[in-house]
Parts: sequence; C-alpha cells; structure tokens
Amino acid sequence: MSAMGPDSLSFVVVMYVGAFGLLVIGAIGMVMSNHLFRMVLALVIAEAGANLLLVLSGWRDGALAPILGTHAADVPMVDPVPQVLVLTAIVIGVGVQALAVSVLLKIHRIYGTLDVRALRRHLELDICRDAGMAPEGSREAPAGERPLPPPIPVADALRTAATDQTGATS
Amino acid sequence: MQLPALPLPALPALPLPGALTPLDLLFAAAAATLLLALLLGRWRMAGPLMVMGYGVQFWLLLETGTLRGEPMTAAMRFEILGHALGWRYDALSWFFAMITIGAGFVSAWYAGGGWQGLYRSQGHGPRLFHVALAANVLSMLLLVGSGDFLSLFIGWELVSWASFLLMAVAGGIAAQAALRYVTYAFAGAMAVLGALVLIYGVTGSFSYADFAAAVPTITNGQLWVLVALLVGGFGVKLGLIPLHLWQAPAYAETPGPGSAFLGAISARMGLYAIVVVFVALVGIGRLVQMEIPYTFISARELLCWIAALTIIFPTYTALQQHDARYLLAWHGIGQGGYMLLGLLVGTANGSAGGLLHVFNYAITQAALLMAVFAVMYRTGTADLNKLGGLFTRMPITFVVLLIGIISLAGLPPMAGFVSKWLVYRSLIAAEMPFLFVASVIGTLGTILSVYKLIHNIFLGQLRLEHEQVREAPVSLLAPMLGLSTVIFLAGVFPGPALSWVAEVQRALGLEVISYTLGGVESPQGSIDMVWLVGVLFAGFGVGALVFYGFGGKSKRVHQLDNYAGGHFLTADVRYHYSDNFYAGLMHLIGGLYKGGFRWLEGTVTSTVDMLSFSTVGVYRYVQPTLFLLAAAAVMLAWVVL
Amino acid sequence: MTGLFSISQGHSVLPVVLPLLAAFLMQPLGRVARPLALLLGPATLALSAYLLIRLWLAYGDAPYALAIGGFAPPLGITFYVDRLALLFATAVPVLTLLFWSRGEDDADPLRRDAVMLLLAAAATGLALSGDLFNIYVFYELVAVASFGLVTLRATGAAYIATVRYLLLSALGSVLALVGIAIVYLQTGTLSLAQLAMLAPDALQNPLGLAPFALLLIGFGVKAELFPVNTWVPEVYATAPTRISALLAGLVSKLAVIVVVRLLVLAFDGTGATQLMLALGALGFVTGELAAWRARDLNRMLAYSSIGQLGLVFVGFSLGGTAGMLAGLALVLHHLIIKSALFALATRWRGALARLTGAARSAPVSAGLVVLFALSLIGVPPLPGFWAKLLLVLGLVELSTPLALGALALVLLGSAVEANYLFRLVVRLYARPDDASTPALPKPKLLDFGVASAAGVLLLAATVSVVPVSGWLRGVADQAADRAAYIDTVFPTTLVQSGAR
Amino acid sequence: MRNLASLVFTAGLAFLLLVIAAQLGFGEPPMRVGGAILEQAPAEVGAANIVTAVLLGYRGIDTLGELSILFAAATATGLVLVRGRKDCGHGTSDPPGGFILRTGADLLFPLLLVVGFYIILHGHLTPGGGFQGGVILAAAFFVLVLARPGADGSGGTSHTAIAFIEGLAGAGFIAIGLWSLWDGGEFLAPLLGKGVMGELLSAGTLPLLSLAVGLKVGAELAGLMTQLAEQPAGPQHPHPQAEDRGS
Amino acid sequence: MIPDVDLDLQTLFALVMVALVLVSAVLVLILDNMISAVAASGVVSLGVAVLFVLLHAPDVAMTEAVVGAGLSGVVLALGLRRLGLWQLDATDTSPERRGGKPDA
Repeated sequence: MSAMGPDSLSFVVVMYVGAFGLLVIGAIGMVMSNHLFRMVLALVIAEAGANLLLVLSGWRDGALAPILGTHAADVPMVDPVPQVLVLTAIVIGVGVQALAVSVLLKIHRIYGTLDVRALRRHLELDICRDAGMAPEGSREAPAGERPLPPPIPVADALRTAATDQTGATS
Repeated sequence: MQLPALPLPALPALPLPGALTPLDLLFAAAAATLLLALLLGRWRMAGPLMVMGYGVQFWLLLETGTLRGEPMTAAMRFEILGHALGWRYDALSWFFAMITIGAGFVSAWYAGGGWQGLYRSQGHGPRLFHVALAANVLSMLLLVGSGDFLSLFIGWELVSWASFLLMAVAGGIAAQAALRYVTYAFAGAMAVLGALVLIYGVTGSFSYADFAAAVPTITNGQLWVLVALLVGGFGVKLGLIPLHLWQAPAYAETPGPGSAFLGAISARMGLYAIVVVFVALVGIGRLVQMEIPYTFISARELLCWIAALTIIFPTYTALQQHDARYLLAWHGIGQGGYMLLGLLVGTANGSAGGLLHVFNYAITQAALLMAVFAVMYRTGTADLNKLGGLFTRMPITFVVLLIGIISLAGLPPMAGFVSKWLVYRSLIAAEMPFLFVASVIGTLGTILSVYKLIHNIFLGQLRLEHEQVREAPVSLLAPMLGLSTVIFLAGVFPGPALSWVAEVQRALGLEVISYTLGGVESPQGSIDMVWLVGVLFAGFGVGALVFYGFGGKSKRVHQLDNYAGGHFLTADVRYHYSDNFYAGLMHLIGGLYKGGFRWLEGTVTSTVDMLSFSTVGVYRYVQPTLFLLAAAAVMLAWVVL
Repeated sequence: MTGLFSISQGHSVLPVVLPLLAAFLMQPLGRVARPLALLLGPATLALSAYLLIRLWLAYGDAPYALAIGGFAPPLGITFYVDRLALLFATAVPVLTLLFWSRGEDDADPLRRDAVMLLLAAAATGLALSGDLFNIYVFYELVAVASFGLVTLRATGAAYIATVRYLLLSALGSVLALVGIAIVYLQTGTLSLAQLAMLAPDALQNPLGLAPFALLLIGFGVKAELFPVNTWVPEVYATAPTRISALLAGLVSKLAVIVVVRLLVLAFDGTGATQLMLALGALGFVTGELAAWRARDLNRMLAYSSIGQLGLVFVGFSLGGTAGMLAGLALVLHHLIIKSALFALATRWRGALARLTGAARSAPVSAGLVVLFALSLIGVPPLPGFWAKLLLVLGLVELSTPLALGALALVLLGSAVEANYLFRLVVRLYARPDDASTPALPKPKLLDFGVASAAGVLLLAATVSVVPVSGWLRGVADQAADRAAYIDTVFPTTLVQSGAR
Repeated sequence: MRNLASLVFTAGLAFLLLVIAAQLGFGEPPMRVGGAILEQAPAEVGAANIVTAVLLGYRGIDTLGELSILFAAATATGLVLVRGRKDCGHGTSDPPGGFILRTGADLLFPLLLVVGFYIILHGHLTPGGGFQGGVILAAAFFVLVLARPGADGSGGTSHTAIAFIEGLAGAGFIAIGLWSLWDGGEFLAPLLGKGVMGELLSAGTLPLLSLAVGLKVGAELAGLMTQLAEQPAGPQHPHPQAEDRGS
Repeated sequence: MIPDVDLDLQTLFALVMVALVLVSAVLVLILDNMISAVAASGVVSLGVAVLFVLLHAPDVAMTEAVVGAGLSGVVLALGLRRLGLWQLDATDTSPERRGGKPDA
C-alpha cells in the first residue's frame, strides 16, 4: 500500500467494488432476463463496468491527468495507455449496441415478440422449414425415429363406429 | 518368436527403380490390376483380363520364394514424421497372400464368366465390382506384409475400407449392411489405434522388434489392456462372439463372387493380425501366465472359450436361416472359431490344424458360395423354402455342393476333416476336454445345417417352375469344379498343405508338425489320409459292384409316376417339407435364442442416441450466455483455488 | 508507388490497410461509378494476396517485426511476421476471394462488399498483430463484420441467430477486456514480446492464469471452444453458405492461432494447457454426438466443425513443438476440408433426406464428399490420418490421466464421426426410392471449382506427405520458439531499455 | 431452475473476481510502458494531451481498427435496416416536434457545430478529440431530424452527402498513414514536424487525423440515427399502442 | 479540476457516486417500464463518467458522457419507439408490455 495513508486505500477499494459490481450486475441481467432488450441494457452496464476496471488499472494514487500545460510539468501523471484502451472499448460498445438494437427491430417486426423462449422455438421451426424438413418431435419426424401409428381421421373413426353398430345389430 | 529388427538404412523416401525386389513387383502388379480394373472395367473382356492379373500376382508371389527361403524386405520404405514404415514377407505372409490371391483369382474367374450378364441385367456395372475386388487384394497384400505396427494399422484400415467398398457395391440392403459393418470396423480400428499408441508409449517406437523385446517388462495389467483392445479390434473383422452381428448380412448381401471372396479370406485378416501380435510377438506362453485373479482362467483359456462360443452360437443360428447365402455366412463366423481355437492351443498339431483350417475353409466356403450363386443364377433365388429337387436339373452343381458340405462338416475324404481332426487331437492332447466337447457340439450343428442346405435345394420334389432349369453355364462350373478337385486332393493328400503350414510354424517359432504325404506322424496322433481314403473307396467299390453287378434292377420313373398312401401324386401338392426344417430341435433349444447379442447392440446404439439427444439439448439452450458465465466461473475457480 | 515493385518489410502492413481503404471508399465510389465499385473488392483482395506472396518469397524464412508508426516496440504496436503468420495472412485474401458472395441474396451489394473487406482486413490483422489490445480490436472487428454478414439472408431465423450470437460474443469480449485489464495491471505492458519476457515471473502464479482463462473464453467464442460455441449450429444454418464457409473454415482458425500465440508466448508452463485439453476433448465429443443427430447438412457441418476445432484445441494443448505440429496439421487439414464441404453445401443445402441418390446427378461432388469424409475421420494414406496420429501420439507421451481420458474420448468420438459421415455417403449413393425428391439446384462453377481444388490439394498432400510434413515441422518449430520471438521484436541492443 | 443456476454462477464469478482483485496491486501499477510514454511523448509527438498522442500516435492502428469497427457497425445496421424498409412503406413516423423543440433545435444547431469542431480541432491540446467531437456533430444534425422528421422521418438529411463525407474522411485518415509509409517511414508515422507545444498547429499530423476521425464518426452516427428514425414505428401487425402520440 | 481539498472527502464523494451507479444499475434490471430502464442506464453512464473524472481521466469521462448518455441513450430510446414499447404508464400488465421482468 502506498505511502499515502489508509484513506487512499479505501478510495481504490470503493472503485474496485464499483467496477466489479457493475460487471456482475450486467452479467446477472444478461443471463436472467427473458427480454432481449433488457439483455442489451445489461450488456451496456457490463461494458461500463469493464471500462471502469480498465481505467482503474492505470490509476496511480496522487497522480494527475496526463494533460500537459494544465499543471506543473514534473507532477506524477496517471498512466495514459489504459485511457486510450477505454476510449476504443466505449466506441466498440456503442457500435455493437446500435447493431443489436437494429437487429432487435427486425426481429420484432417479423415475430412481434422479444421473449427469448418464444424466439428460441421460432428459430428451431424456421431452420427446419428453411431446410425443408419437419421439425424434430413433430408427427412426421418423431424424436426417436420410432414411426408413430398413422393418425385415425375423425370422420373415418365416426363412420367405422357407426358401421360397428349397424354390423352388430344386423 | 524373433522377427528380426527392420534393417533401416537411410534410404531416400522412394527407392531407385533398380533396387526393386520381387516383393515390390508383387505390390506393383496388384496396383496395376487395380488400375486395369479402373480403366477397362466396363469392357466385356475385363473378366479374363483380371484373372490374368491375379495369375501374374500369383507367379510373382512364388518368385519371392519367402515360403522356404529367408524373409524378404520390400525396397518400398518410408520415413514419415520420424516413424519408419516398411513391408516384409515371411512364410506367414506368404501363406495368407497365397490364399488371398487364389481367392481373388477364382472370384474374378467366376465373375468374368456368365455371372457378369446376370449382374449387368440387375443394373450394376461390373467395373466397380472388379475395382473393389482388386482394391481388396492389394490392401490385403499390404496388410499381410506389414513390417511394423504403423504399416499393420495402415494395412488394417485399407482392408476394412476396401471390403466396405466391395460390400456396398450392390447398394440397397447391401449398403445398409455395409454401413453397419463400417461402424463396427471403425470402432475396432480406433481400439487398435489406441492399443498401438499405448505400445508406442511403452516402447517408444512402432517396430515389432522393440515390442518383442519389451514384452517381458510389460506388466500384466498393461498387457490385459492390450489384449482387450487388440482382440476387440481384430475380433471385429474375425467376427468373435460379441462383435459378430454385422458379418452374416454383410457377407451374404455382397454380390456373387464378392461374397465368395469375402467369405474365404476377408475375415481371416483378423486372424492374421491376432497371430502376428499375440502368437508371434507376445507368445502363447505369456498369455498362459496372465491369470485372472480369484479364478483359474488365464488369458488363453478366456480367448479359447470366446473362440468356442464363436463356434457354437453362429452355427446354431445358421440352422434357422432360410436363405442359403445367410446360412453359409453364419458358418463363416463359426469356422473362424476353429482357427482361433487351434492357434491358441499352441501345440504342433493345434496350430497346424488352425492354420490348415484357414486354407481348407477358404476353398470350401468359396466353392459352396459359388454353387449357391450358380443355383441363384438359374432359379433367381437362394431361399431354401422356394427350391427343391434340383438334383435332376443341375447335377454338377449338386456334386460341387456335396463335396463342399462334406468338407465343411469335416468328414473324411475332404480337406475339412484333416484340419478339424488336428484341432480335436490337439485339444485332447492338451487336456482341454470341455473345449473339445464344445467344438464337437459345433460340428454337430454344422452337420445338421449343411444337410438342411443340400436337402432343401437339391433333394426332394422338383417345383413346377424349375422344370426348364438347365445346368449352370460352363464358365461358372469351371471354377467350382476346380475348387472341388482342390478340396478333394487337399483331403486325400494333405502333405503339400501341411508343408506350407510347417513353414509358417517355423516362421512363427512354434513347434513344427511332422507331416508325411498322407497326413501326420506324431506321438500325439498320426493319420494317413491316403490309406483311409483307399479303404473308403474300397468300400464304395464293393458296394457299387454289388449294386450294379447283382442288383441294378432300379427303373427310372418320373417323380410324379408314383403313389403315396394309396393316392396318386399331383404336381400342385407339396410332399417335400422344407419350411422350419428343424422344428423339433428348435423347440428344444429355442429358449437360448433370445437375441441376446442383438439386445447388447441395441443398448449401445440407444446410449449413443440418448447422449446425442442431451448434447443437442445443450446446443439449443434458451440462454447461451449462461454457459459462458458458467465456464468463466468454473475456470476461474479451477485456476484460483 | 515505387514501393509496389521493390517489396520492403514495411509493406507487410498493406494487406491490412488496403482492404480498409477500399471498404471506406466503397460507398462514395458506388455513387460515382457503380460497376467500378463492385470490382474494387476483389481487386483489393487480389492485390493484398499478391503483396503477401511477394513478402513470403522475399522474407519468408526469417521472422521479422514491424513497428507501426516508427515507435520502438514496447511503446508502439508491432506486427510480428513469421511463417505461421504469413501462412494464415495469405489464406485470408485467397479464401475471401473464393467465397466472395456473387449477389445470390438481394442485400445491398455495396454494403455487403464493404463488410466482407473489413472482415478480410481484420482477419489478416489478427494473423500479423503482435500486441494484445490490437488483437482484441481486430477480433472485435471480425466479430462485428461477421454479425453483419450473417444477417444477409434476411430471414427471421437469421436475425434471431445473429442477436444470440451477438450477445454471447459481446459478453465474451467484456470478459476478455477484464482479462486484458488484469494482465496490464500485473505486467504494465501490452506488447506480446515484452509479455513473453516478463511472463516467467509475473504470470506463472495462479493470478497469471486467471487472465488467460478470461482471454480464452473471450477469444473462445469465435474459436468455437466448448462451452461458448452454442451459437455455431444456428448461425451456420441460417447464414449464407459461403459466409459460413468463410467463418468456419478461416476465421475460427485465426481465433485459435491467436489463443495459441498467447499460450506459447505468455502463458505456457502454467495449468493453461490442461484447461484447453479438457475443453477441447469435451468440445470434440459433444460436437460429434450432436452431429450424429443433425438432420440438415449445414447444421451437421457446423457440429462437425465444433468437433474438429475441439480436436485442434487438444492438439495445441499438448505443448512444445510436438503439440504445435499436431495442432497446425489439424488446423490446416480442417481448413481445407471444411471450406470445401461448405462449398459443396452451397448446392446441397437443406435436409439430408433430399440428398438421397444425389451421387447420380453429381458423381464428382459425391466422390469428393467420400474423399473428405475419409480424410476427416483419419483413414491412413490421407493427411487426416497423419494429423490424428500426431495428436494421439502426443497425448500418449503426455500420459497424464487427463490426457489418457482425452485419448479415449477422441477415439470414441471418431467412431461416432465415422458413423454419421458414412450414413451421409450411403444416402448419397442410395438409389432414390421415390422419384419425388426435388432436383438439386444447378452447381455454381466456382464453388465446384473450390471443392475440387481442395480435393486435388488433399491428394497431392497424400502423395507428398514427407516433404509437406517437413515444411510443417519447420513452421511449427519457428512458431513454438519463444526466444526467437523476443529476439526479433527486441533486437539484443534494445533489450536493456525495453525490459526496464 | 435457470435463474437459480445463473445466480449461483454469477455469485461464484463475483467472489472469484474479488479474490483476484484482492491480490492485484493497489494504486501503484508497474508503469512500464505508461512511464516511458509519459517521458517520450512530448518529445516524439509534441501533443499536449498525451492521451491523444497515444491514441493517434503510438497506437494509431488501434484507432484505425476502432474507426473501422464503427464503420462496420454502421454499414451492418444499414444492411439490416435498409433492406426491409422498401416493402412496408407505411412510415407512420413520429409527428413533428412541438414549437419549443423546433426553435430550440434551430438555436442549438450552430452552437453544437461550433462546440463539435472546437473539440475536434483542440483534441491534441485539451481533453477530447476526434470521437467526442464527432458524436457532438452527429447530435447536431440529429436534433434537426428530431425537430422536423418530415414525411419519411429522415428530416431531409441526404444519405449521399453522409456517404461521401464518411468515405472521404476514412480514406483521408488512411491516406495520411500511407503518405508517411510512401515517404520512407512507417505506416501512420507522425509527419509535418512537432510545432510549438500548446499551439493550435502543433503535433504534426495529429490534428489532421483527429479531424478525419471526427468527420467520419460524425457522418456515420448521423446516418445511423437517421436510419433508425426512418424505421416505421411498431411491429407489422398493428399494435393497439402504436397510434398514441408520444411526447 | 477538483482541487485535492481532503482525501477522505474525495473518497466519500466516490462512495456516493459508486452507490448511485450500482443502485441505478440494479434499477435497470428491475424496472418494469422500459423507458425508465433506458433512463436508468443513462444515469449509470453519467455516474461512470463522473467516476472517470475522479480517476483523473478527463478524455474518457467526456467520451463516456457523450457516447454513453447521449448516443446510446438516443439509440436505445429510438429503438424503444420503433419497437412499440414506448409506453409511459405501466397499467397494461401483459408480459409483452412489462418487458419480461426477470421472475427471480
């Protein structure tokens, strides 16, 4: 721990807790939510957390911003490299979010819902239809490839039932 | 058994043409035959051309002279990724190569003749068939000549894929049976690869010599793993008991002469590999020392009992078959058991019996299958319930089948008797009475099923639709008759065949059998076939003399010019029962046939199916990011803690 | 441009920059001279391929480092060009050209070509870059470009698959960023060469392995590592087949090569290799088992590529030159075969049931499928066997219980693989029972050309296995050599100042 | 069950990250590369703002990569959104902004432009630079679109103009880099001397680079937001909620 | 530029900001109404921007403020508008409207 005394230690601890807190909350949000839009929001939070951690890795206690001219030249300055990395990371995050929102828009237009479970079923049905085959577990493609008994159309069943009575009575 | 280390001079990868040994010429001839089949397969005269190709190969094999001379190493040698890859022939390889090329020769001869017209009419091109046959012969020649474990595995894979090609040529049911075969064969090959790699782990190289030297130092536990993997892997091809379900449908559904070739030699490649690894390198003595704790069974007894079961179960399954090809294919599995049993006994007579049975059974199976396909050629079916009384129409095929089943059942005048007798003799001499009883039960089953075979096809009442059936064309009869004479001669004068076997025993370092022209002269038991057959034919001669000399009063009448139970016979009534031939016997022992092995295969397939169902579930999970998070947490925990 | 003819080491940046320039100019040029814009993409790729081949010929044997912007290595970003990097960098423009989508979907061609160029530029960057964060940026560019390309078919399923893949990849990138932050906190540098120098003391402790685990997950998403590859079947089934070919064949390999460079330079010797071995073996088994149930060709190829990449991870995790050689052999083998299989899939897309008797109408393609199936499962004379043999021998030499378990899994997985591949082959050659199976679409000449070229390449490799394996061993030795990497980036004169 | 599993795993991850954080060095990072840059940056690049010096100088290709990521995202959004728009043309876009929004937009537009360009041009002196300035420019144009969406909701912004600015700015960035390569140096090496520290015309090509970045980012994001604004509101099948008037 | 008046004041200020940020992050996940969720994510971004200032990283703070609160706020809001989720009062409780709140 640097010579700055105990309280600077608590500053860094607070910051680390903030960074990891954001990261974890973002992760929880992404995994547990059932609505795609909320997952994108959680992604925003997770990225903010990661960026905070990255800047923290360059922070030096008692050092100032790496801008010359605003303070005396020989004052210790914070490490500029992580800040550059974060600049890039933020812009990447925005790019990915914009793309995510636009794809969500198209999904909503086609399926009308953004619920993860419903979309998962839609995905499977669409892939099977696109490949030109019956989806797994349906009548045409039983899961275990065990052929199902042919369906008895309702009309015939009634007719056979009717003939049984007549047959039985005659 | 010391296969000398491969002398590996720092040769460039491909040798100069000047230093070609006859062995290289043999490989080159086999490759040339394959090329010939590829290019000229569709041409009508392709059949005889292929026969000539196999003839050249046979001549070159004799040229190598490795039967009696010292082993020959091929100049074709590679150094890939630091592993030496070489081929060498010794008496053992010569023996198996001779049978392979012989089987190829006869099959090509049979396929080149009339059968080609039938095959073409069924919508298949003969070119692919000849290519598959030539590929099989080439890969088998490479396998039997393998000089180290790497070339053994490469040859093994080539053989299994070439036989897949031959099986799948006809398509339809054959293709499905071939697919089932490929699954078994490739699982076996992976087991073999696992074993070879473990050997590499122990000895540090793929050469036989290093392994032979390292065998005494290998612990029993490691050797048990090797035995399990290698016998499992090679046993798939040989059709040992739990892994035999694929062989009957696969060999039976293969078109005509292909089935004869596969039945004759293809399964024996598994035997060759087991001989090379366990008899030559590990040694039967070492197998005897590997005791299973708390039981008196050693590794050898275990393998013997697997071989015995392989004799019994398939033979009694053959009883129930109603298709002649399936009946003979099931027998193929059964007879494999005899060969392994003989070799595992390890005494002079035992191993000689095992090896001789490879030769005898090869010619017997080929002759029988060709006879059955001749019947199919004429009548269009091999279903025993739809045939009968063809003796009058196809007498020569009848004679060929008769000679074949006598040899298959192991009765005196024919070759099968000599090798089975040797195996029985060695079992008694080696104090293994229960195994002897098991093999006799097997022979009983064989006799019953072969009788069903000849009775349902040739004896009994001729069917209306078979009235105009003529004898098989000469081009089919010639190879069949050739094989029959070989069976008869090998039965009467087993001397030459025994001489080959003696050379092989010497190459393997086993006790050599003392043989004479007529049979065996040894303290454990001797037999002189010439004298035995002489007595037999003397008896026949006396019987014929009495019959023709004094009797001869029989009058040939038409089969319906007869009466039974006071009624005249009419053509539409069946007086000759062939369906469910052994109902009584099956009633007695039917309980044993719950399809235990089919159930075993079913469990394996359903476990794989259930596993894949769960893994697909993983890939279709609703929330993929959960897996990412889980992976992160688990990996960090594993790292930090 | 006098530099065009006399190639200099400085030009090795061009294959990354030129496609970017072309992508930026695509829109303005499109509005000015549309046909010229459509030709701009392939022309740039051809130029960068030409440059790379000239570089290979001129400086191929000895590796060299290139300081971008003229700043000395630890401060600025360096490009490290050795044979492995050149090999993959050249593969990028060549394969992108071969799988250049020729407008079969009605997407806006200008935007699609721009995104393809970005993908190619970023992939080349991934192969050449020698800086940790620079690799992260190029990886992210590859990811965003692939998101764009996967939606080209504009079907509902494509969008769902893309958004699931996007969220998974974004979360992976966040974790990778955390990993980079921890690495920077510990070593204070991002240049791989300096990391390699500092690694023995800074990164060996468990705290060193944590960033590797995070980076492995971050880059594992694209490299189809086991737990994070759930996106693969959906995306390859819904994306245009040529894009799937590019993603499966090439881009996943580059992600693997990046992970391997990290492993070799900064994190070797730690428990990292066991981590990769376990995940690789699991990936192989689940990939093969899932492929066993697949009922349409694209998803089967997707699962098979997951399996093969699991095998690649097992190969690279063996460590040392043996592991590098095994991994490289598997990677190149899979690259050729998967691209060719997907090229065939452009014609045979859809349910496997429709392929019954396809060999009758497309005998050569069916023959190629047989050849590729045989080589995938490792049938001897074909190169697939030698690659698998190297892997299996490496596993036995490792002979830890984990390695032997992985060996058993690899062998069992291969048996399952043989079954489902040859179930397809038998279906291809089966006689179609009902004539109702729809006629297959006419093959595109270039795709058929790609597949047959791959087949010829495979056969050539089979015949010339000895020289090819010698060359590959050279590449592997050079790639696995840490000291050479450090010396090339920090010529001995600068070592003192660099490692202050 | 899924939520339980995710809670367990996330708690585990949080705990492990904290364990790692505990072992990490607090507050005194090993300033290897950072320290060297702090010393050499004023001399080598001559920019007052060392972060911009690193951003456009030392790690220039990172910025180029990031630029192309934003370009890729914008183009991919274009690919995704532009395709479907033609078929369902009923652009029930939002109503024109109220009086306050329109006058506010007119007042803000010039101010935003000035602030944007100021930040871009002084990137190498004061905090800020290409990206921040570019976003402000984009906001300036988008405020107009919000105020007067017009019939198709694009508020009259011409996509061709945006495409040209975007393309040429990006090409400019790379041209400067290639120029230094062609000039015998390395790609993106700083040129045109250092100038006087703190002056507007100092740090060689950095201001030009940040101008290129600013213009490109501005054009791109303006185009992105306009494309989003042009999308028809609500899902295809009419939704009860679609017609109510948002604020 | 905040003068270094007193170290613990800075720590106290940091504590407040981090608490604010974490609370609004949790709110993003819990709030039913999507608009308020987007607003909460804006608050998170601005909070993090202030933290960046505390960490002497003015460039990053400006970028985060402009891009986080400005651009992503606008993009997400536009997305909501077009998704038809722009719904001020939370009366309608259909799951579609509630945005599938995590039912932990």
